[in-house]
Amino acid sequence: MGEVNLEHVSKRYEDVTAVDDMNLDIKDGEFVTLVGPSGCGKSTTLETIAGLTIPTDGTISIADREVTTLPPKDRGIAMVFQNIALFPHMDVYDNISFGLRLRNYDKDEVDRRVERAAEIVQLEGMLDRMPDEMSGGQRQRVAIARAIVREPDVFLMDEPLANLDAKLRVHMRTELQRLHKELDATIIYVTHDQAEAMTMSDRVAVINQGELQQFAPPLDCYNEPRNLFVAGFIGSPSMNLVEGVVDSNGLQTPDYHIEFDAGQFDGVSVDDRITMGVRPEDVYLVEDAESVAHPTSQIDARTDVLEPMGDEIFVYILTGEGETVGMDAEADDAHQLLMSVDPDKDIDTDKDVQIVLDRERIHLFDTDTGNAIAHGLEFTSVEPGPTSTEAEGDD
Amino acid sequence: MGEVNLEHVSKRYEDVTAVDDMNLDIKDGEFVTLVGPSGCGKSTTLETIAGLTIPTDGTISIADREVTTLPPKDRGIAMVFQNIALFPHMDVYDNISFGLRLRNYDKDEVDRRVERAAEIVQLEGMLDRMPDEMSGGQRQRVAIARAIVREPDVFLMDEPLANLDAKLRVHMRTELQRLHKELDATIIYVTHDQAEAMTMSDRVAVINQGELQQFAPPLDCYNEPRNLFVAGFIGSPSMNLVEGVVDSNGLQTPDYHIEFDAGQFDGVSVDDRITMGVRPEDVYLVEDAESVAHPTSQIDARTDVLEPMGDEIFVYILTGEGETVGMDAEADDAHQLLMSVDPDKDIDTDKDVQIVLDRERIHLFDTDTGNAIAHGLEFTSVEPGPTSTEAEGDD
Amino acid sequence: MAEAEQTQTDGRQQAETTRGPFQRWVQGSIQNPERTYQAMFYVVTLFFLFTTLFPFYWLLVLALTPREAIVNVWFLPKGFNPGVFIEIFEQLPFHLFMFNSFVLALITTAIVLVLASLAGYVFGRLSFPGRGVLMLLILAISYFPPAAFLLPLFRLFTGNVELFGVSSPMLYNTPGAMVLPFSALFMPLSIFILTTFYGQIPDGLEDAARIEGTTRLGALVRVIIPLSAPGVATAGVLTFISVYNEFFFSFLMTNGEVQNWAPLLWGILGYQGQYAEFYNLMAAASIVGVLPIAILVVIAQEKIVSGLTAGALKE
Amino acid sequence: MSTEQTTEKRQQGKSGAYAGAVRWIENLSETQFAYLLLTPALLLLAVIAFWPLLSTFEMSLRADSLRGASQVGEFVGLQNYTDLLTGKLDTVALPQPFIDFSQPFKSALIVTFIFTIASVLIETIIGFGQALVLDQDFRGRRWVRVAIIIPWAVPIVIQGMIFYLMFQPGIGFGANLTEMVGLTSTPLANSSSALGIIVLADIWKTTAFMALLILAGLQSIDRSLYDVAKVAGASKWQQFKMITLPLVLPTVLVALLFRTIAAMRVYGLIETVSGCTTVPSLSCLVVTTFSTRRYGTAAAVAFVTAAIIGIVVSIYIVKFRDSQGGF
Amino acid sequence: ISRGQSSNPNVVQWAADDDVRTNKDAIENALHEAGLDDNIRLEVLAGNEQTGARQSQYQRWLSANLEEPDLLLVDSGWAIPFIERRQLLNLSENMASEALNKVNNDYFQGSVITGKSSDGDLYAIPLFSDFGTIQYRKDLVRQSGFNPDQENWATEGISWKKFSRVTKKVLQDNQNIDYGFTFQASAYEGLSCCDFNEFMTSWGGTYFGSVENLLGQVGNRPVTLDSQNVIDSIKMIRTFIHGNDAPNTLNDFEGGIAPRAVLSWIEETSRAPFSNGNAVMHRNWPYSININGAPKSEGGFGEDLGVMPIPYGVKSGQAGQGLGGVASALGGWNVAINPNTRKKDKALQVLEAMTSESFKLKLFELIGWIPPEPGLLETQRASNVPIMGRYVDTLKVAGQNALPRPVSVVWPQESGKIYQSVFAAYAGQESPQQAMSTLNSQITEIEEYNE
Ligand SMILES: Nc1ncnc2c1ncn2[C@@H]1O[C@H](COP(=O)(O)OP(=O)(O)OP(=O)(O)O)[C@@H](O)[C@H]1O
Ligand SMILES: Nc1ncnc2c1ncn2[C@@H]1O[C@H](COP(=O)(O)OP(=O)(O)OP(=O)(O)O)[C@@H](O)[C@H]1O
Ligand SMILES: [Mg+2]
Ligand SMILES: [Mg+2]
Repeated sequence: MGEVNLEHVSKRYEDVTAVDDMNLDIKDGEFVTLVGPSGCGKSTTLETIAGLTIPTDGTISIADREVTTLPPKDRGIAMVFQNIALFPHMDVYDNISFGLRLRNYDKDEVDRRVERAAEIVQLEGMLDRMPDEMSGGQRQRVAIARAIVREPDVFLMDEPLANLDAKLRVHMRTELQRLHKELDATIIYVTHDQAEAMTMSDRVAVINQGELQQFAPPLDCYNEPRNLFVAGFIGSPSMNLVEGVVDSNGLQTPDYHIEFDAGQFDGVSVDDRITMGVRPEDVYLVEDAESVAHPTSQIDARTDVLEPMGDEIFVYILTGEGETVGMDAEADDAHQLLMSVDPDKDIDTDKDVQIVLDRERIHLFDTDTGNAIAHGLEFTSVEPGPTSTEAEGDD
Repeated sequence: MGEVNLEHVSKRYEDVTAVDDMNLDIKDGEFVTLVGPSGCGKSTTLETIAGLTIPTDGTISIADREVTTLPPKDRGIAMVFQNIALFPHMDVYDNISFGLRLRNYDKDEVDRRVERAAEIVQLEGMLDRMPDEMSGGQRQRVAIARAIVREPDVFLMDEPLANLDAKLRVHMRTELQRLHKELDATIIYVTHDQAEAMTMSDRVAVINQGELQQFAPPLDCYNEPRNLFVAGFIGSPSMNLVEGVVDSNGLQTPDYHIEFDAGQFDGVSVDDRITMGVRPEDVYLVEDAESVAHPTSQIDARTDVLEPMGDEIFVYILTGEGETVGMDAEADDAHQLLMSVDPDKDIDTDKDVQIVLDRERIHLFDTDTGNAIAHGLEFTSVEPGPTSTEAEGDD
Repeated sequence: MAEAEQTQTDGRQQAETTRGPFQRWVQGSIQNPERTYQAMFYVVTLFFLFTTLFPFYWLLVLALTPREAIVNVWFLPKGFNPGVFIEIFEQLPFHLFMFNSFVLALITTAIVLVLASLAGYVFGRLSFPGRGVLMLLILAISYFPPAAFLLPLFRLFTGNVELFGVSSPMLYNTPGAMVLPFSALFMPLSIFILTTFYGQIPDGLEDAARIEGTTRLGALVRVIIPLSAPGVATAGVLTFISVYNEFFFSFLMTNGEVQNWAPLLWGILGYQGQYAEFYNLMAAASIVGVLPIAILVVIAQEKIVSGLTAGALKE
Repeated sequence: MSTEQTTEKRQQGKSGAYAGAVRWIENLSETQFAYLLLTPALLLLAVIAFWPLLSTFEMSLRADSLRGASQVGEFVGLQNYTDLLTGKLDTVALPQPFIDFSQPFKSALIVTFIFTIASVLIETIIGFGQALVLDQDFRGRRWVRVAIIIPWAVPIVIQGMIFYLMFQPGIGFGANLTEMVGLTSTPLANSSSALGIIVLADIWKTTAFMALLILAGLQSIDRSLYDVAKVAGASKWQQFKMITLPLVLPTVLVALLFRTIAAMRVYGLIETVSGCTTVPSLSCLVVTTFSTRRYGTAAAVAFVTAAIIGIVVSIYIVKFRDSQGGF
Repeated sequence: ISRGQSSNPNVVQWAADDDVRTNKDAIENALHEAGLDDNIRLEVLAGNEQTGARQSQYQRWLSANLEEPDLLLVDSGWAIPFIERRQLLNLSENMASEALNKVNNDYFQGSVITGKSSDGDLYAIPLFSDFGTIQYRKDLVRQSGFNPDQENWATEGISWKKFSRVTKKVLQDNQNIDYGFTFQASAYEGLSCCDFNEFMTSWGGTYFGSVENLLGQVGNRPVTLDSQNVIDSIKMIRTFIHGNDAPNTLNDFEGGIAPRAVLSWIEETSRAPFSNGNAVMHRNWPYSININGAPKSEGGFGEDLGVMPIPYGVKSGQAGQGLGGVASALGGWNVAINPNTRKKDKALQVLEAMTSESFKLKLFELIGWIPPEPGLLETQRASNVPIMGRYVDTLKVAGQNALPRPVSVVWPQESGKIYQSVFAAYAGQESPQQAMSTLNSQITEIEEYNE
């Protein structure tokens, strides 16, 4: 029904390659999220699936039927556009019901469905408003309603929640997931919100400069990023990445040494340049480190800037003699680590502290190719995440 | 220079009151964020400040000069629009330099400033693209550059980062803060991103249905929400809110009892209906509660749905005999609590657990008026947050 | 602020005696540029009104002046003869000529809008080989004086052209003989107008419509045309009025009998003698022929715009 | 999801042929689709415009036939053209213009250009002004619109009559005015003043065309761009210059293009106001030659006229190729 | 195939004008009274009133071989090109000889030749004639001491010199009158066919050497536009317009009696000031006699309107070739038959009925169309016609001195050159000598080119 397959799809504009040899194999009923930096080709990928852009190369099939050049209306898809694209000359009701009326649904059915969709996006009283009489978020919700009212096999959604407030976003997230289940539809979703990508998707496709970087369940991307790009991109704030050189018993970074047996990993030899990655939540103050089974040796550091977030505090710490960092200067990555601590923690700027890293959660990447070498220097017997859905990346 | 004052500003459309008797007193150089649900009047408020909308009532002054009906060009402001609104007939360079060219800056100066702005928004190579050749995020960055290049006294920014990916967003956040410092400009900022509101602003204005709910530093809003609306709105995921009835020695909710001396708080008497609020990070499994100075008595519960987020796991727990909740059914708030636990935690769905709440972090609200009664049932000597900027709300 | 106000008041008191109302107005305008702008706006509007209406007013003066008194006519009618507006109907079935013109214009406008919409869509929104050449070819039609078409067309419409032994239909004295040339000659303008307007609609909206399930043509009808409503209406109005007043083919493709679809022009010229020119009648007839149409067109234009916009909604 | 499909199926069943056609159309390539949509218009133009033009062109390659019953004489190739352009036909076949240029063809050219430049330029400026006024919201706008459209609805015959009578000595007041300001007392009998009057008459009537088109262009501009400009500090004039003007430019260009073409073909107005001899235009030449039954010559003149217009248009197109909506 | 004819075989379609259509029933009756079969009925097309437009219209109809209209009203000014191209039915071959003889013998010869081919066959019979005459304010002229009635102005005319004196005197006596003599000197067909033709001929000049040659064979006739008589006539008009002090004028004539405005006037515009009492003398066609001679109660001048032939510059005896003396340009319309008609017999019957006296007089009464037959103008019935009846004597004189325009296939070409040159000379843009010698060579060139 709703399988979507991209084989070697490329889309080139005059001087840009927006999508570069993309292969995606999306199962029926799957919820797939495309993430990647601005301009990496997410929208273009969706457009080729929708039939709005004919790819320069490659084939696209939906439900085992090749559709590469088929007009959009015959692909059985609905789409929420990044630029919202409401019909400015129609009121909300007409915008939402547009696709249904095209298909000559009878009036009652249209009414029923529109009402239901309006309820889902919480726009009940606004059916006769015109788009220019609405706020940005309201418009976006109309765009979502316009897509879901059609109940097709495949949904394409390009940042559908970008303009919504946190609460509504959580609500919409739930609603979309429910819809996903109820309709058993395939959803291809573009978002910049990590929480969305993490919570909603069966698999995440990480794209950079038109190229697919990793296509795997969200926690796999988080815990086992396939390369430096994915490591840096997934997770907010991002993983600390520190370059170093392999020596006989580990990795020497400018300011400290991480011990491991270089022979333990394929293809790593002494004097290789390797990048070590560790997420802010895996950096601990020594005093809080009792729960860590395999801490590194202590590292002397100094707190720099604090960013209290309410439910946690981000602490920028300097491990070497580097300049002050934080938001004032481009940080020299090698001397800086970001750490997240409990909001109750009594911590202050410019204090000397000792920190440790969780060795189980240290990642190693080949600095030159960017490819991952290892995720975790030690392993406990516990499985990685509590309910990680069927772990099946493509690497 | 950049003080902005709204006095009793209202804006009514035919059947909607978009802004309702708004009073804001923004200091020179302050960074103020407007938050609130979609359609609450944030954009409209900005528009009245910009002079694009003349308020139905009230006066607006900028830099001590009344500007209520002054045309926008005489107000010394720059603005990033929620709908981006790039000039379709101009390339990126011309879009960005628009305001400068209006003022007949000389060519070199324009070039210099445009380059600088393009650098800040990471659009260096794209100055000769047309808007329709760019991705959503790229367009938004042009819109930002167009505003910052002007370096005025007051910036108005309506969700300027909505279309950017997490990494770029963090980068832009830092850049905006640096700009804020450098130009010493007043910034009024609309966002749906809690992290943005929390980290960037000196003060946050929480708006609901056109009415100002609280106008205070972000941590104050987080820690001492003035009413139920603010409590539920600020923080993601939101605060757990459970209704109950006051009895002689505390609050009786459907499933458990929270002890306190009712007399301790003004205007609270037995049989009053009160809503208890507690944030997910202040709900603990009994075994993790050793760090909590004043826990409540244990509450029996059962885990329901788990949402692993990477750096933490959200656990929906049921305190009573209620139906399953999570994303499948509208939860009955009274029987449900959301808890955040460490990602390493070995936790599973449908297990019986004991939890406690941190009494220091329990909030009480009058159910009928919504107003806050108390923040914390006990107080330790520690100050609330580590570096909370000058704590001065308006309540 | 308060200080400034104070000095202003002082100044005003001092000057009260010497300043005339105009000076005061000027002073006020300098302080309030919005007011200057408003005033300028009204002056300009009045100027436009005067210049466009004056010749028309003079036409009215001509109409009301009895025929014999049309000598040295300045700004007032010499004599007052409102009966002229009845006389024109007594002399000729002028309303029928108007009706003919109206029908011809309506049919032509409909044909032109449909064909030009298709062509405008193609030229405005698609790119394909031959686009530039075709546009130039279509434009080139307008380079030719209408006379260049006349002889062959006349032969065509009077059954004098044979192709494979079949002679062309006798369209002379039928609406076809006028509607076809009108359509062909006014179409290039409409095509170009619609090309620009359709070309400016953002792709996103057409994309959205196509995703929702319209065909390419469906998107044209439901989204692009409604969104270009001002342009479509203007193309329609320009075509309609041009046809209504057309003087070349109107004149040549019918023998002037009202039952043979002779249009307005024949009506107006019907008040002309070989030497004797009934200027007052012609003037009156033009006012009758033109004023209701102008008003109708303005009302219609608004309706067209809202109608097109609404038409996309309802099935 | 299945509902959608069944409905689609139902539709298909209802009119399979129609659905089939739709499907066929949708699956055409962009080029095929383009040509399909152009077919009706091109068909009409082929029969009603291109074929007659070809036939007229053929006529232009033949000699005049003044005496016989047949309309044209023997085939003479391009002789009509060469005779025309070398001035050989000036005396014997073309009406002599009133303006005292020795060659009628040249004077027609000059008159046509003067008329075109003067009228189109002024009409564009005034039309823009009128459109800007009509684009505002004010009470009575609808009636101002009627007033501005009225001249456009006036038939050329009447337009000509108004100005003819207005400037006819002893009939209207115009001649008195021109005399008062020290010009001629018979403005319509004098080429330059008659040309001025014709330009005036043309401006009166056709400014509405410009105004209407430009107005439509103005109305299609996204209003939120003005918000941006206002906040960026643009004065009204700057908003006009930097937003309004470039965004209506494509429309203005279309208007300008067609006005220029129409102005270069001016005939009816001249005929009714001053007569073709006083103010000879290219089209005058065509029509008068046609009416003297010199069909071969007339056809040649018509094609030369078209060629001249074509040259002017090409200059336009080359000049404005870059501004959008172009070719 | 059907080519748009009316289905009724007894209805003859006649392309005429609005006057005919308005009076269609009366005309039909008159035809029946004149012996036309009662079954035959008329259908009238009111063609364009602009003669040039109507010419083009017929041109298209006949070239497209339309079968209708059956009868055509053709301007005597342009019937000949159609005849030359044999686009009209040859009446000499088809019409009954009785009617043919009547036309050939009794009609104004000036009118008849406008309907004949160069080999003498008749293709169109005159329906009515028009002659240029001078209308004047008899009351004012009398007041200023002149005696038009005693001096028989109406039939004998006066000299231009006298004309100028009379006009000048009346103007001087009536300060409230702005204009003396109003006529048509705009650069248009009417100048070459008529006004200039009249002025020139009355001075003994002509286009092609003699009056006969006016309709002679193109290329085989002398062009005589540079003769002194022609130049004198121009000088006279220049005197009238510019005063006798201006260059190239006749000093012994009274000058300044015509406004410069005549240079932009045609029939109606020149008539307006006269009708309005603002001019003394006025040259025009008979239609305007009906207007100006209307009773005073209806806004005309009634009996105060005088009519006389166009004055003479030289007496008829003084110039040869039938030149000099009073001369009136000839207008009027003829009737011809569409050669493609399917109702030839019926059309011929109608045409024959039109030659009857009663019918022509009836037209005179109905529409004021002057019978193309001098004899009829002498009848009592003609004199009894209101207004026009008073002036039949003058009309008869004018008709006998009528000048056809020199119409030929190249006349449109020549006409254009003529009115431009004449205008230029009248207006003073060129000297009469220079203008006429240029014109003479241009006309010669055209004549030779199209021989
Ligand atoms: N022109 C208008 N006519 C009628 N109602 C309007 C108009 N513009 C805005 N509104 C209404 O006013 C309210 C406030 O709108 P506003 O755009 O200020 O919301 P917002 O806070 O910016 O929302 P969002 O976060 O969704 O952008 C909304 O309910 C909106 O529907
Ligand atoms: N019409 C076009 N012409 C040239 N380049 C284009 C065009 N459309 C898109 N691009 C470029 O292709 C790249 C991919 O664009 P796309 O819209 O797919 O990005 P995206 O991943 O959706 O980004 P965002 O998150 O910012 O929306 C961008 O660099 C963009 O500038
Ligand atoms: Mg995108
Ligand atoms: Mg908003």
